[in-house]
Amino acid sequence: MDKSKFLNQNIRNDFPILSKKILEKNNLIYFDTAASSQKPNTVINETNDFYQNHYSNVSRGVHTLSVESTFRYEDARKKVQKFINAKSENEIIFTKSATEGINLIAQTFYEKYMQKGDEVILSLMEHHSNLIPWFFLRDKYGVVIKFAKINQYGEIDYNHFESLFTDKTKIVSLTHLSNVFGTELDKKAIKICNDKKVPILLDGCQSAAHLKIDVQQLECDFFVFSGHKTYGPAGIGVLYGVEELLSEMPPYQGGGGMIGEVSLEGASYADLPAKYEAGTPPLVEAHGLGVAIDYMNNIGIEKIIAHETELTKYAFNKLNELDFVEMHGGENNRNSIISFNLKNVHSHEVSSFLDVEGIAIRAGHHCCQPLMKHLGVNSTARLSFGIYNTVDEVDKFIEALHKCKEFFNK
Amino acid sequence: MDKSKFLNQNIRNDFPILSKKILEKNNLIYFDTAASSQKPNTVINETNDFYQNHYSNVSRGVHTLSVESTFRYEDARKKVQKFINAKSENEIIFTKSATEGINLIAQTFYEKYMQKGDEVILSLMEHHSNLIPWFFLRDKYGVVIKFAKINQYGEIDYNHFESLFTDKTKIVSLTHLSNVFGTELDKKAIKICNDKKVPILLDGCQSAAHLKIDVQQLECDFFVFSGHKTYGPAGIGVLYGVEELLSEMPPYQGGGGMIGEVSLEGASYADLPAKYEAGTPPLVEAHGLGVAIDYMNNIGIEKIIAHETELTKYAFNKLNELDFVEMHGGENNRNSIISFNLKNVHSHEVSSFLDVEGIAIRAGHHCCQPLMKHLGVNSTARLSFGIYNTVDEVDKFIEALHKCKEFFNK
Amino acid sequence: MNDLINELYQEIILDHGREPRNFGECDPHNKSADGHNPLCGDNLKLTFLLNKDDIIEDIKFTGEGCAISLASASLMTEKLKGKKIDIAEEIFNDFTNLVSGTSEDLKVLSEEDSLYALKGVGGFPMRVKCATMAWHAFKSALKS
Amino acid sequence: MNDLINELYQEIILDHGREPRNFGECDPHNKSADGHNPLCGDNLKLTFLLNKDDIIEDIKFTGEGCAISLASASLMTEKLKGKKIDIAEEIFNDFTNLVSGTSEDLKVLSEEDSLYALKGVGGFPMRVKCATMAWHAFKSALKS
Ligand SMILES: Cc1ncc(COP(=O)(O)O)c(C=O)c1O
Ligand SMILES: Cc1ncc(COP(=O)(O)O)c(C=O)c1O
Repeated sequence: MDKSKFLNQNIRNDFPILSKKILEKNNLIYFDTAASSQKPNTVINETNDFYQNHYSNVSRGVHTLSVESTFRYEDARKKVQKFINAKSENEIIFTKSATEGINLIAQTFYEKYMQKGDEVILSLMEHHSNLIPWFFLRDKYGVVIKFAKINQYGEIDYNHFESLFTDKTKIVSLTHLSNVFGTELDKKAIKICNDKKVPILLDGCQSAAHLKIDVQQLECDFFVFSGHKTYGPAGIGVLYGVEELLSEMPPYQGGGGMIGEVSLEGASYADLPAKYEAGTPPLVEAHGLGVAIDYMNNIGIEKIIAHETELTKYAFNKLNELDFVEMHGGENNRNSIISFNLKNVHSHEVSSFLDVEGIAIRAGHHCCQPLMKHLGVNSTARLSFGIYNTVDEVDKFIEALHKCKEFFNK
Repeated sequence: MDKSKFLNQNIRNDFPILSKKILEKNNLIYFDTAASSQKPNTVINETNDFYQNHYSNVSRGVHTLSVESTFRYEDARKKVQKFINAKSENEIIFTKSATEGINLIAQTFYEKYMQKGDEVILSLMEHHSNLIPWFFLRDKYGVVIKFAKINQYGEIDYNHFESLFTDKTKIVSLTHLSNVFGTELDKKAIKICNDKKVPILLDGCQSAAHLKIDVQQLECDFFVFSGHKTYGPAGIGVLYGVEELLSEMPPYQGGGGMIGEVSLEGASYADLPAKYEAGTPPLVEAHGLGVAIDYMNNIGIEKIIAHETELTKYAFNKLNELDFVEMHGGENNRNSIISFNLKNVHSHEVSSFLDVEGIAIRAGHHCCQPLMKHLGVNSTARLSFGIYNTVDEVDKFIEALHKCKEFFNK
Repeated sequence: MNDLINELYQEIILDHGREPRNFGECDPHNKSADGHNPLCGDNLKLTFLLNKDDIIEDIKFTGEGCAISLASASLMTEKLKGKKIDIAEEIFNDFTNLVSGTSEDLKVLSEEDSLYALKGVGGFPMRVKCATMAWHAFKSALKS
Repeated sequence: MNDLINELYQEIILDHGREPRNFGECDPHNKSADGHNPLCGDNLKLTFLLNKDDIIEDIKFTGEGCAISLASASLMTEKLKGKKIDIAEEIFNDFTNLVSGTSEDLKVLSEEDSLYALKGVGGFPMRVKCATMAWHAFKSALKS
């Protein structure tokens, strides 16, 4: 364990919820950041301040509050653009969630570029949010879906993946960081797509706050993530798409704000990014996400990665030593997420038991039912870390896990 | 003017933004509630409290924070259900906005019940958000759209409306309260639809906070509104639909939370309301909307209506007296909204001039371009009221309007 | 050990969770339904034989799930076997009230019933669906 | 009266807003484009005649809009008429900088220019689009 890699624990003071007592007794140990992260004070306070001092609708009025709201909203877009190093603000679309982002791309990409019999490549370890939108295309339009296999380390089998491509392959959509294994997608998957000139969407839900994201360097065509998993507010997501594609694809939802001229006979659409933002957007939430990005930048993405990688390694090794624990996935190339099962104890029992000790972990299928089937389990227990987690918390967790095992094997 | 109808002005203390100085000088007079309402302290504070003490993702984990978040989210659903008197919680779908709600219905209703050549009836005074989603059906699937005419009072011409029905009419979608005229839809429009057994969607964006909503009494099939216009947070909307229809219609977006069982071959979907809520929902925003509903209920919807109706009447008469002002729509049956033009002065000039005096009104086409064309204007100025507005503010506005007219006619 | 945990995992629950009774499929049966908890992937298949007097002659289940869902299914089959439908429905109502924490006016269940051991689920609201999965399957099988 | 308002609505703006110059359509013309502000519905049509020496021989517009958009279009046509394309583009750059409040290093526009009267738009950020609508139409007509 390299202690120099850990973040200063003062960071914990930035997160008010961390001083909560669970069941009026135990300090909260929050190991469920992959489901949703906690929010720093700055995000909470800026949300407050927006409503107290600057709020109105965006883009529509010419009065002062409208200016203040619009500038906050558009400023957030600039922050997101820089955060993922997109070429242009036009490539940043605010959605309500990553799920909406994937639905948007699946539908509009199909409308512009695909037809019956065309193929999509996914993997066996995709989240339901990166499965069902494509299933819809299969059910409605006869699109074919192929699934890349994965190996025992929780990585895509890149040979198998490459073998799936045909002339009909029109788009690939893969998780950038598995929400079950914590494994990072290898750049070679993207390289294969680029070589074959097939656009690739990265589901960045789990990577956006835990890896350095540079969409130009990654050379991905689309990238989605959710604000609520990146220390930002609920109700806001981001869809990045290269401008060439987004400007050719049709709009997704229709309504105020996304139009040019409207008559009874038809409508022209606004330019990017407004074209994809029908209706009043989650403007305060977008601002909050911008503040969360500032917060992460202030700490330093590299430092965040170092902290979480070291902590993950530490926890993995501790767990791996326990003979009553079954680990999923390999040790390497893993960031912030660990899935495991207690032998003979259902993950629900583990989570309820730990909950009473103040420890929040997640138990279930993690919205990855096909992967669960592949692993031969019906659920797993999952630890996931954020910048606020510590070695001490991991130690307490391991201790509690021993108690848990005793209890259920008594 | 019946002073007994006005709300106690202490209400203004509930809205922190009302003590803001515009351009460091003038008190804010906020007459743009129809674009978005301001937020009471309770909504702001509860948003705070949620993030500080109870936050995590909903429905997915079994730990304490997950319980606290899920119960807040589902409790908000119950509050909305009561607020609009829906029969069941299953009929309340949380969306990101009213715009999303209309898109959802247009798409899924089409998929289940319509085909090429089938007809939709709208009116000439619909908001773009209640036009473009139907235009999409026209463009993509060959659906026919018919538009009910309106009369000089800003009301639908009900005879013309009724004459539009044919055997192919499958759905009607109308604004419940016009965002330009403030006129309320007459119940007879709904009765016509019910008699002809054609489902009707009410766009309740402007009515939800300004009329008493009882969807069972209204006998509408769908009703949508936005939280941000009803004293709630940004980023949350509500879609109500009768259970028979919602349970037959297909899902809209796919992803986590809306599924039953998923395999690589296909998926079954969750029961209502989850079926229509793919991905992590705007959970904190939903809670905030619930708090806003509590807030309105505490004041009393009837009292709110009395206050706003009286204030609207007062302002209408004051404006109507001015020979340099052109009014749109009639005097009666109007709630909380007034559109007008200054003769020979563009509404932008009016709004910028008033802005400097601290008065926020809206200028533009109000997302109703076809209606503007019909009125023969390219934009209007619009006053819209909330519970916090006062006669005194209206007087100040009238005074400023005189100055404005002088300035531009000098 | 914490009280909440001890209340949730009473000995009888752990026992039935480890070794569920009436595990299998009724042969013959005339009623069946699948139960499924979309939040975690747990699932079961319930089968039973309803005779012409509306009595549940035999009832069994298979499936996978957590201790709470297995124990609840197991205890349910024990309780419902030999019962008439109308009584079974009353038991259903009592049970769902019991585990959702509204256990004041139970009609047919008493503290002596083994099912009463599941009362502790009330302290873990997200687990209520585990405890009621088999019961909802029973209810929907009745309609089948 | 407030300073901001007086700065925004200088006499020349009100004048050109009421009586726009070069209002109409160039006949003949070889370049044209529509301008449109989706936020408010204002729109215009710009036409001009570019001769073989890349000089704007004639330039006119029609349309409806607020005083700022009309005055800006009117002043633009006055300024651009007779200018060579490359200079016109420099004026475009200067003007957009001027109204968006980044008016430090203007290359060709000076305080003496009538266009300078539109500087006050910087105090009303939501009106910048009114002031630049005609200019963006000019830019896109060049590409046409
Ligand atoms: C009548 C009407 N319909 C629909 C909308 C769209 O609402 P939102 O932008 O919140 O989706 C609005 C508000 O702008 C409206 O006034
Ligand atoms: C890998 C992955 N993809 C997609 C999602 C869906 O994100 P959201 O629910 O915020 O739309 C999640 C989170 O649950 C995830 O972990």
